Amino acid sequence: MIEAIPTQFIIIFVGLLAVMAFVGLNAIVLVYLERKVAGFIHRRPGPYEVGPPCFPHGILQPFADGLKLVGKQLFTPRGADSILFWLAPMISIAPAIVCFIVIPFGPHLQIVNTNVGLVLILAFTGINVLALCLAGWASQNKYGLIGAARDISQGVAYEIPLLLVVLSVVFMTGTFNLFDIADGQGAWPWQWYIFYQPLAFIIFFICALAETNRNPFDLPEAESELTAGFHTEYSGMGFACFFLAEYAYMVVASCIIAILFLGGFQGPVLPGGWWFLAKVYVLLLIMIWIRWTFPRVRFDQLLNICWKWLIPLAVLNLLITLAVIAI
Amino acid sequence: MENLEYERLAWALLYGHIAIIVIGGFITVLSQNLVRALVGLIMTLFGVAGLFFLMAAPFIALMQILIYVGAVSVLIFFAIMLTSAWPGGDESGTISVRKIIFAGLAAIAPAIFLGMAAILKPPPSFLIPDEIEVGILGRFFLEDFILPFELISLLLTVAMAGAVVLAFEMRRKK
Amino acid sequence: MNLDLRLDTSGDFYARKFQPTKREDTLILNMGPQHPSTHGVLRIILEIDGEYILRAEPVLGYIHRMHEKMAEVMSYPQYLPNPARTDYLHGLAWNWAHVAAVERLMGLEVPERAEYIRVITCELNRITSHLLWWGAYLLDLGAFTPIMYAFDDRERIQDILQRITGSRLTYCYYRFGGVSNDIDDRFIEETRKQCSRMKPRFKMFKDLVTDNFILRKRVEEIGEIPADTCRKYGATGPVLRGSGVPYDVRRAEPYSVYDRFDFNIPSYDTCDAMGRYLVRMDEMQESIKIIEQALDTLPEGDYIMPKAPKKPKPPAGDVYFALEGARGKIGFHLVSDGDKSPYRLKLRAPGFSNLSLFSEVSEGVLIADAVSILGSLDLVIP
Amino acid sequence: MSEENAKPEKAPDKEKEVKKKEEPQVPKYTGYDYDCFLAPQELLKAVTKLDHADFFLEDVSCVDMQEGFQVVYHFDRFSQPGRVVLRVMISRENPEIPSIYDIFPGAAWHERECFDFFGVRFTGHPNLIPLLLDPEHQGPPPLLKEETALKDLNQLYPDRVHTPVSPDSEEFVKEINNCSNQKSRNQS
Repeated sequence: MIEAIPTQFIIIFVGLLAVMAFVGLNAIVLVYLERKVAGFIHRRPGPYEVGPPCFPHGILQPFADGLKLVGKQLFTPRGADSILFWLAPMISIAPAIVCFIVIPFGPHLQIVNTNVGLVLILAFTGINVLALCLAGWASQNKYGLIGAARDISQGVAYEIPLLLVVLSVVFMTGTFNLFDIADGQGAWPWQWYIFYQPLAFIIFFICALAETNRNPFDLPEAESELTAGFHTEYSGMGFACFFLAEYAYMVVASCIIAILFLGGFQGPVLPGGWWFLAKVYVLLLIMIWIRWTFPRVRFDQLLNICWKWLIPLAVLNLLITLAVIAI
Repeated sequence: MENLEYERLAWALLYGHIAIIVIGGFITVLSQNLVRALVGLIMTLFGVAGLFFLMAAPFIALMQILIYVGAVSVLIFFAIMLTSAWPGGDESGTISVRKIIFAGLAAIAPAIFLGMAAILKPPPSFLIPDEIEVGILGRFFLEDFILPFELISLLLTVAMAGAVVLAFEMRRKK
Repeated sequence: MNLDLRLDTSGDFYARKFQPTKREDTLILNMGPQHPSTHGVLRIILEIDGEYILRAEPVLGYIHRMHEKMAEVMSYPQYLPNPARTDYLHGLAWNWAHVAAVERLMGLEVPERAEYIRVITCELNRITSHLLWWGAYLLDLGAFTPIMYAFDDRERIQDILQRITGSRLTYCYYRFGGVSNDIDDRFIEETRKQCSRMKPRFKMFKDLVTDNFILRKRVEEIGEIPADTCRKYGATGPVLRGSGVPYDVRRAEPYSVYDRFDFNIPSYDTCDAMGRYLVRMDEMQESIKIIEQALDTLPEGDYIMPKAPKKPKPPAGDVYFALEGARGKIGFHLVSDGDKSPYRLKLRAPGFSNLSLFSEVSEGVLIADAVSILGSLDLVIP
Repeated sequence: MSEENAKPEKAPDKEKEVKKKEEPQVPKYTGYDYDCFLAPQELLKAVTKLDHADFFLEDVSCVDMQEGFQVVYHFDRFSQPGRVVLRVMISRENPEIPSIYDIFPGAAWHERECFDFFGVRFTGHPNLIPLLLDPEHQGPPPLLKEETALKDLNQLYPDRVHTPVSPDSEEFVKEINNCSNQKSRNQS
C-alpha cells in the first residue's frame, strides 16, 4: 500500500514537516530579533539574563516565552462560542504553513513547483482575515468584535492594491510560477524587478505591512484603543497561534517581496538559499524597525491611504506596465 | 497498474471532498447560529475547491479560495456583524412540517436536474485530467466568451450598487 | 450566543445609569477601569456607532482615597506626605500647595533661598511629569520608542531629586517655612549638566517624533477645545494654553519668586491636541530656562525659617492658594478653626476639571481620536 | 440665614479692614479678591453675572458648620486674574441649592462630588449620581462632621461680614468687574 502513495505526496508530507520546523524556527529567531532590535532602538539591552550564564544575551528568551505560553491555562470566556473560539487560531496558523510549500527558497529548495504558486499564496493568506474575525466574533467581547470589524475592512481594502501590484509583475513575467519569476531576474541587483517596478515595490511593502497587521497598521489589535483587539480573550496557546501566524505571515510576505522584487534566490557568489534568507531577513528587520519607530495611523486614515492613494497608484502602475509591455 | 492505484486514491479523495461538502452544507443549513452557518459554508467552499484540484484545475481551485473564502465569505461575515441577527430573531423558532417538505423539494430539484444531465450526457472522463494553462483560460474568457464574461461583471457592479443603495436607505429610515 | 450586545442589561450602577439612546445600531463599550490607554483606573462608558463615539461618560472614583477626610483627622505635619499622592507625577507642586496654603494662613515668611530651591525642584519635577506624559501619550498613539527616551531623561532628573528630597516619585520635601534639606554644589552641578544635556534632546524629540507625518495626522485638528469651553469647564494648564489662552498661575498670580524670572508662557491657538502637545514640549524648555536663571541667582541664606513651626496652628479663617501644576491649576482651599488640623480642606485637582471636558469633546469622534484626546488632556486620576 | 433676604448693605472692604486692625489672629492672606455671602435663591443670578464677566469656575466646595452647609464657589478669570468667592449658606435639614450646571457645565462634577461627600442636593442637576463614592455606599456622607466638632461661622471666619450681598447691588457688580490680584494678592 505504501508504494501506492505517489512520491509527490511523500515529498509534500516531508516538506510540510520541514516547513513547520522552519516556521517554528523562524518564530524563535524573530521573537529574539524583535526584542533585541526593539531594545536597540529603545537604547536598552533587551532581554539579557535568561537561564544559566552559558547562554549570554538572553538567547533563551524565546524559549522562555514559548514555555510560558504553553504552560498557560487555556481559558474560554463565558458566552463565547467555544468551537469557533478555538477553531480560529488553528485557521489562522494552518494556511500560513501551506504558503511555504510553494516558495522557492533556493534553486533546488522548493517543495512543490507549481504554475500557480503566486495565486496559491494570495489565496491562502486571504484566509487569515477570516480567522481573525472569527476569533474576534467568537470571543464575545466587544473589543474583539471591533477588532474583527477593523480587520475585515483593512484586510479586504489592502488586498486590492496588493493584487493589482502583483498583476503588474505577473504581466511583466507572464507567469504565476514563483520559481520562474525569481529565475527570470538576474544575479545582480540592477537586474531585479525593484528597478523596473519601484512603485510596485513600495505599494506591495505597505500592503504587506497592512495585511500582516504590523505597526503602523496594527489596528485590529491596537492595544491602546482596543486592549488587544481580536485576541483580547486568548491566553496561552490560542494567543501563541495568532502570534506564530503573524510571524509566519511576515515571513511569507517578505519571501514574496524578495521573490517578486529582489530576485529571490538570485545573487552573486553565494549559493541561492543564503541570498534568499538574507533578503528575507533584511525585509523582516525593516518591518521590525518600522514597528518600533512609527505611531499607529487612525482607522479612517488607514482606509484613505488605501482607497485614495494606493489603489489609484497601483492601477496607474498597472497601466504603465501594460503600456510598456505593449510597446 | 499504477494508474489503477492512482484512481483508487482519486476516488477516496473524491468521496472525502464530497463528504466535506455535504457536511458543510448541513452545517450551513441546520446551524442556528449565523456565523457557524458561515463556517459551514466556508467548509463547503473548501470542499469544492478540493474538487477543482482533483479535476486538475488548480487555478480555478485557488480562485475559489481567493474569491469565495477570502473575499465573499468575509463580506458575508461583515454583513452578519453589521446586522443584529441573533438566535432569538425572526429566523429561529419551530419549523413546520410543510416548510421541511418544501425545503427538501427545493434541495432535491437541482440535484435531480444535474444528476439527469450527468447521466444522460456524461462528460468525458479522464484517468488523469489535463491541466489547462492559465493563458488558455484567459483567452477563453476574453475571446470566445467575452460577452457573458462582461455581463457577469456588469451584474456584479449592479448588485454592488444596489447593496449600497439599500444600505443607505436603511440608514435613512433610522 | 447573544450577538445583540446592545441589549446587555446587566452591568453595574453606572452602566445602568448610562441609558443607551434610542438608536438601534449602537454599542455600549466599557473602556476601563483596566484599559491600557486610561493610565490607571479611569473608566469611560462609551456609546459607539461603529467606530464613532456618540456619547462618553467617564466614571471615576476607583482609587479615590479621600485625602480631604484624611486631612481633617491628621495634623498639618502629618498630612505633609499626603498631597503628593494625589498627583504622583507632579508631587512637589502639591506638596508646595499644601505648605504654602498653611504658610499664607499663618503669615510665615519663607526665606528667599528656600523659595528658590522650591522653584528649582518644582520645575525639575514639572519636566519629569511632562516627559512621562510625552512618552505615555505616544504610547497611546502606538509609538513605543519615545517613552524609553523620555524615561532616560526622567530617570536622570529623578536621580538628582532623589539625593536632595529622599524620594523619587511622591515627594515630601517642602516644610512649613522652607524645605527639609539644603541643596549642595553637587546638586547645582548635576542640575546644570542635566539642563545642558536636555536642550539638544528637545531638538531630537522634535525631529524624531513631533515632525513625524503620522503623528501629526493623529493629533492635528483632533479634539478641538475652544477657549470658551475651557472657561466653562474650568480647564487650566496646558489644556487651556493649547486653546490659545496664555494663562499661567505663575504669571497670573505670581507666587513665590516666579515674578523674578524671565520665561514665556507658550500658547497655541490651534485648540487641538497638537496645541496641547506643543505647549508641553515648549513648557519643558521654559522650565529649563527658569531653573538655569534660578541657579544663577540663587541667594545664600537659610533653607528653612529659623523658627519654623513644628506643629503649626494657623489662625481661624480660610485661604485659597493656587499654583501651576504640570496638569493645570492646583488649588488648596483650607478652612482652619485654629486647631492643629484643618477644619476642611478642599483640593482642586486640575485633572478633575480637565477630564470633565472629555465627554463634550469626544462626541462624534473615532475611538482612536478619543484615545488621542484623553492622552492630550494628561490625566492623573486622584 | 438662608431665609433672610439679601440686604444690599454697604459692606466695608474687608481686606482693608483686616489691614487696619492688624489682628494677629486673622490670616493676612486669603487669596480672595472679593468674598461675599449670597442667598441661595440669588446664586444663579450672581453666577450668570460672573459668567458674563468672563470668569471661570475653579472649584465648588462645601464646609459643614453649625449653621448648616456653606457651599463655596471659587471663580477666577483668565484675562484679568482675580478670585471671587461666593458663599451660600444652606440649612442642614434641607440641603438644597440650585445647580449652576446650566451656566457652567464644568460644575457638574464638582456638584456631584459635593453631593457624594455632604449630601447636598443640587436642584436642576442633570445627573446627580455618585461620582467618587461607591454607589452602594451606606451610611452618612463621609465628610459630615460630628455634632460636637462643628464650629459656627464666627469661629471659622472671624471678622467677616456674613450678611448676604445681592448680586444686583452696585458693590457686587463693581467688585467683579474690577477685582484683580494686583490689589491684595501679592503672594510672595
